[in-house]
Amino acid sequence: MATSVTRRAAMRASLVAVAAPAVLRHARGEAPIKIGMPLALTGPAAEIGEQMRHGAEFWAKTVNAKGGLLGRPIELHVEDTTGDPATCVRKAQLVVERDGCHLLFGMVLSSEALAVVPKLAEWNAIFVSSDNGDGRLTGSSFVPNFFRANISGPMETRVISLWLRRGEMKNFYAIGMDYAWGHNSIDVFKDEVAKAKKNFVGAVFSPIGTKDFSTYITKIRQAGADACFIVMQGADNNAFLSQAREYRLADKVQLVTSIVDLNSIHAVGDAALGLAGSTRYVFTIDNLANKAFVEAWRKEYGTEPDVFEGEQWQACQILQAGIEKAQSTDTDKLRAALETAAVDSIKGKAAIRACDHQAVQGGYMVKVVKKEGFKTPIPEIIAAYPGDEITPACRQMTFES
Amino acid sequence: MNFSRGLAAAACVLALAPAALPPYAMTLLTEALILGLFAMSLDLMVGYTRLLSFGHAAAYGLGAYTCGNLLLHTGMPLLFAVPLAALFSGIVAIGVAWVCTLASGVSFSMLTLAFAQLFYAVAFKWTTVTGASDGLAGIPRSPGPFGIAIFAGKAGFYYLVLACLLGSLLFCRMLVHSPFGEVLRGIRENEAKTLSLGYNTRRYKIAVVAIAFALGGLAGALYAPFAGFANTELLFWLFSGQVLIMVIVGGAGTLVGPIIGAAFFMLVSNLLSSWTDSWALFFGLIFIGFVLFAPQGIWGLLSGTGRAEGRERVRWRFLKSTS
Amino acid sequence: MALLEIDELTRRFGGIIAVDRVSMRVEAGEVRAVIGPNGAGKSTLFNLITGVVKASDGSVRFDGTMLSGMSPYSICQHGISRTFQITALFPEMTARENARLAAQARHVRRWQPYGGSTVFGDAARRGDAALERLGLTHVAHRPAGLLSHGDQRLLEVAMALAQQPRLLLLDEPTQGLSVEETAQAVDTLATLLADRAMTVLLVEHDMEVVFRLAHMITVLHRGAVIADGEPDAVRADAEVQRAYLGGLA
Amino acid sequence: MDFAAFLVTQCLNALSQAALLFFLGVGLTLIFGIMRIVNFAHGAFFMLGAYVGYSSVAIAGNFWAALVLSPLLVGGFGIAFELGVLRLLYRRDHSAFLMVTFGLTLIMGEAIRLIWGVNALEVRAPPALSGIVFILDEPFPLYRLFLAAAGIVVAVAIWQFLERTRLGLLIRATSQNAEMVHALGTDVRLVRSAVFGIGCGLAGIGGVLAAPLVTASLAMAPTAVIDTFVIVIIGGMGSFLGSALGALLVAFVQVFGTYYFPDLALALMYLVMVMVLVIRPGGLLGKEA
Repeated sequence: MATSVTRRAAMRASLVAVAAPAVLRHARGEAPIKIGMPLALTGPAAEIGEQMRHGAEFWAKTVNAKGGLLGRPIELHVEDTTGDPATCVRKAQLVVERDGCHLLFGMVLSSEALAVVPKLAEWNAIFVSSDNGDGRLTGSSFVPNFFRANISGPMETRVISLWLRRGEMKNFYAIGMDYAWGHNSIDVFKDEVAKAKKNFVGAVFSPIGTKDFSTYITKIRQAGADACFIVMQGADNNAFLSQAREYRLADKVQLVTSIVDLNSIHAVGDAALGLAGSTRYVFTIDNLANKAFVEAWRKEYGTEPDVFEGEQWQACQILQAGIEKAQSTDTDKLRAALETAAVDSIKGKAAIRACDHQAVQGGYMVKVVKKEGFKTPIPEIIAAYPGDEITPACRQMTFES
Repeated sequence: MNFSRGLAAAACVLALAPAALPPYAMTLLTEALILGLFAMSLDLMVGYTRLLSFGHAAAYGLGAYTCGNLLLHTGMPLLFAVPLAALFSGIVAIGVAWVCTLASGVSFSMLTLAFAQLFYAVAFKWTTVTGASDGLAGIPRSPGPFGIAIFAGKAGFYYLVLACLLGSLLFCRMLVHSPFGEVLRGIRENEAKTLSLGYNTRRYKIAVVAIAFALGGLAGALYAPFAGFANTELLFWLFSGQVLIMVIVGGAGTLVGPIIGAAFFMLVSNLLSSWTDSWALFFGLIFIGFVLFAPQGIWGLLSGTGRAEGRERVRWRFLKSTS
Repeated sequence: MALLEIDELTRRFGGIIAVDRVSMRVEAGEVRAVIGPNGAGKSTLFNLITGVVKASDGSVRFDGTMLSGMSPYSICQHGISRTFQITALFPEMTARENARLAAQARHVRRWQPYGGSTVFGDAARRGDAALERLGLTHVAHRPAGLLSHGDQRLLEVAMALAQQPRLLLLDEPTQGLSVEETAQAVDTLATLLADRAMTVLLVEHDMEVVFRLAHMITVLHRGAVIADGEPDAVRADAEVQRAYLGGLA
Repeated sequence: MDFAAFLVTQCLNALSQAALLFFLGVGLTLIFGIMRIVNFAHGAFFMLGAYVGYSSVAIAGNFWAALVLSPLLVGGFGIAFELGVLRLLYRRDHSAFLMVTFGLTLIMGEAIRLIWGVNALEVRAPPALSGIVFILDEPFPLYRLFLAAAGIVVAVAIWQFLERTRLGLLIRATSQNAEMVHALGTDVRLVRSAVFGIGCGLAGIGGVLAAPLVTASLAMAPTAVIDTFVIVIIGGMGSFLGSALGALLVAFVQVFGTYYFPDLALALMYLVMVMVLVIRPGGLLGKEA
């Protein structure tokens, strides 16, 4: 589509601006704050990688234009991981050892993050995640140098279950991609359904890269559920939604997805209409900080910021808060500061808690609708939940009640 | 033969590398050597026996998962876990090869692919052993025996990898120049004739697949503690395709060539992808360029021999004259 | 007892009977030619004896051992070596290496995965001797794929000889050779077979070659034996003449 | 839904998937039959088909235009590649083809990323085909029926083309004995170019047809190429009927296997391949490999 071209051109421009020595020199010649960002920029996960890069670059540009952070310019070291954990570990090690980055963003896939996290201590590096949903990163796989600024998989599932509790629907089915995120989320969902005293009638997992979902759709139809919980992303998600519309699945079953993003809506068009789901960030969130952010983003890129662009921006805000509080980027000092970092950001209040380094933040439930002034459908917020309701107890992946 | 002199020189240079190179370069070099070992193991099949395997990632993955599990759950020292994993990979290969060698040519390639993909599927589902899609993380470089911990460090581990590579190279050279290797050469050039001369070619093929898997498993077993993790991607067919390309780019049937090919593949893709997002474009052009302008591979370019090309020419003329 | 005993050997491909209840005896020291018009089943017969093609029925005994069901390599290990109608060599290896690899197959340590100077040494001696007997010493260092067609045919015979077989199967050794090349090759073969030390089964189209080399002749027609005997007797056989003339007409 | 409805709809699903696989497989097998090369870039041509289809729809505003334009452009690109690169390599080892087509895959993937971006793109089925029909009271997408029908029509068309036309005859003859065809005064090189173009064009059609189901995305190529290899191998390399049979077998096993054994979904196709190759090393209808 036409917007992707302008967006691309704009992104190139921002890259130049970030990297331009002129900008760096403005910042009083102080040593730059180097942030390594291993991202999937090619391969199937590239959509998310691109978004994360945009979010971080936009932040770096904004900060550098104001004279930097602690008077030091932000320098991003972006590397392509192709979405492969082995390459990701190599690239992460590269930015740490070669470029001297002790701050990390990025790692698009959970498998990449899980491979990198055990090495953080050795590298003396802090990793602030903006999209890793795997509950174990703040649970069984927790390490002190990992911080999660984004909503986790269990949290987005919790948002959905809280919303469903209010409704009339009784029977639930679930379909997820056959990997950690899918299994995690569906486990949590099952647990939530049981607590709400409703029926979980079954689940099915599709291998990553599935192209034909007709069999899975048949299974969903046969299950006789009122609603189907979907845990899918990227190409699989697009294929599933397109084919669900082919079969008019939504006529029979309310589709509820764990993550609604603009990219998939653009990719599947009207097939997304009526889809309900949790979202980690949506540009229609109504607060001042977000309005200003969306405004500035539109000016820069000519589009609305998408989920991972917003999430990355918030992650940057949290890191910024931590650095400002610590007045340093020294790993130990920064870790201590980040443990109590709190921001009033585009999603409202978000605060890291010390016990598992998860950012407690509000969750949003949206429904995809047609709206005046937008060419494609957009997500409209239909419910919001405060952070303490949707965040599990420390290092837990399921909820008490 | 100046091979031994060249090898000694290369070994000396590589042995001195930790003193001269910065840490990140050492990281890259270590991984390049591991991949080099992996590519060399495949060369035994591709270059010496004309067994085009499309599933060699299976060997790497088997080695990596086995070694990872041994290190994570048994507390076995690194020095025991690595060879044990290689051995296991080689033993599994006997079964795989027994089935795959029922076919030949393209069907053989596709059977190897099928097995690798089946292993991939198993790795995805057998959560307790493989950690499913997450893989195994935090794999330690356990010390011992007798508290030997030297291999846990960066330089120490590098020397372990280097020793494994050089040892395997010498082993492979011995193998391909032995009577056994001569039979492999016969299979490469004319399997039906080799069979009719009284060689049980299938048994030779199974043997060479097992050896290649053991050495490929050794590479995988080194990778697990090197990277600290093992993941299903190590078993994916794309990786099998890549290592095949490494062998061909380096120069199949030369042993040293594939090592260089692997290093080239990894270092250049790293360099390019740090430099531009469009690295794949240039990478692809490099491959096509190689085929068109350096058909004998990197090793052929370096050693100045047109051996591979000469061989192709001889074979072509022969086929022309007899068909 | 004959060295090679073939009884009622049959091979069907779908509905076609390629070899039809063939029985034959080859005595030690004998050179026996198998002749017949195109499609008579000569090559299939060779492939049946050497295990390349499995028999539908019947048996092959070599020196008392049942060969039926054995794979080509073990049949060869029992002492039967062959050449192919379409030259089968290792084109990238030198002639010498070709012969050496053939001889190596008879060495007890042919599979040895290390060293090899003893194995190679023994094999090379036998290979070189075979090359010399066929007059190929002068091209021994050249890649087999680059030899002249005539030399390639002879090299295949040399490879078979290097295995010191008890039975040698030659599948049209002069196939595709020019008149001069054929004459030369036949001279070489005649010298080779003169001392009657070797048992040979020979498929050949060229009747002159057959009558020059063979002591005994078996005639196949449409898969079945129609005549069997000494050259002069076969030449005079009415049915043979009909088969050949019929084949031509 | 009752069992009869289930059976019928699942069979139709399998047929529609078989059609998509067939478009990929038949191209690969024709190319292999004539050129003895394994085209590793076949998945990339499939993906290119989808993207060109997207742009054709965007410019011409019509899915049918895409269905015509896409194979032409993709096939044309294939011919250009054959003329520019592959033609230089016919005397070379198989590994040369493997390398150049692998390189081409990388190049095409990146070129598509540069031209169309990383985000998946919507290609809509034409309005006439977006509806549903009721089969034994079960809703079934019209578009899938169309896919199944298109598969059958194209299969018959290719079969007739191979049997009846002069070019078809040449193609069959060339795959039997290229030397002979050459000796009889036909430029075999032209046949090769044509077949490579046709094969790539068919992959292009497959790409356009698949796009409404899976959107045009960069994830299309890698899985497509491997699926295609598998069906062609199962059917027998170089066999036209084999590719049709392979596509049907794989599609049916996938659809029903996934239903009854969802945990095996990832492995099903490969299990079938191992079984077929162990019993018939040359594939179902292939010559002995």
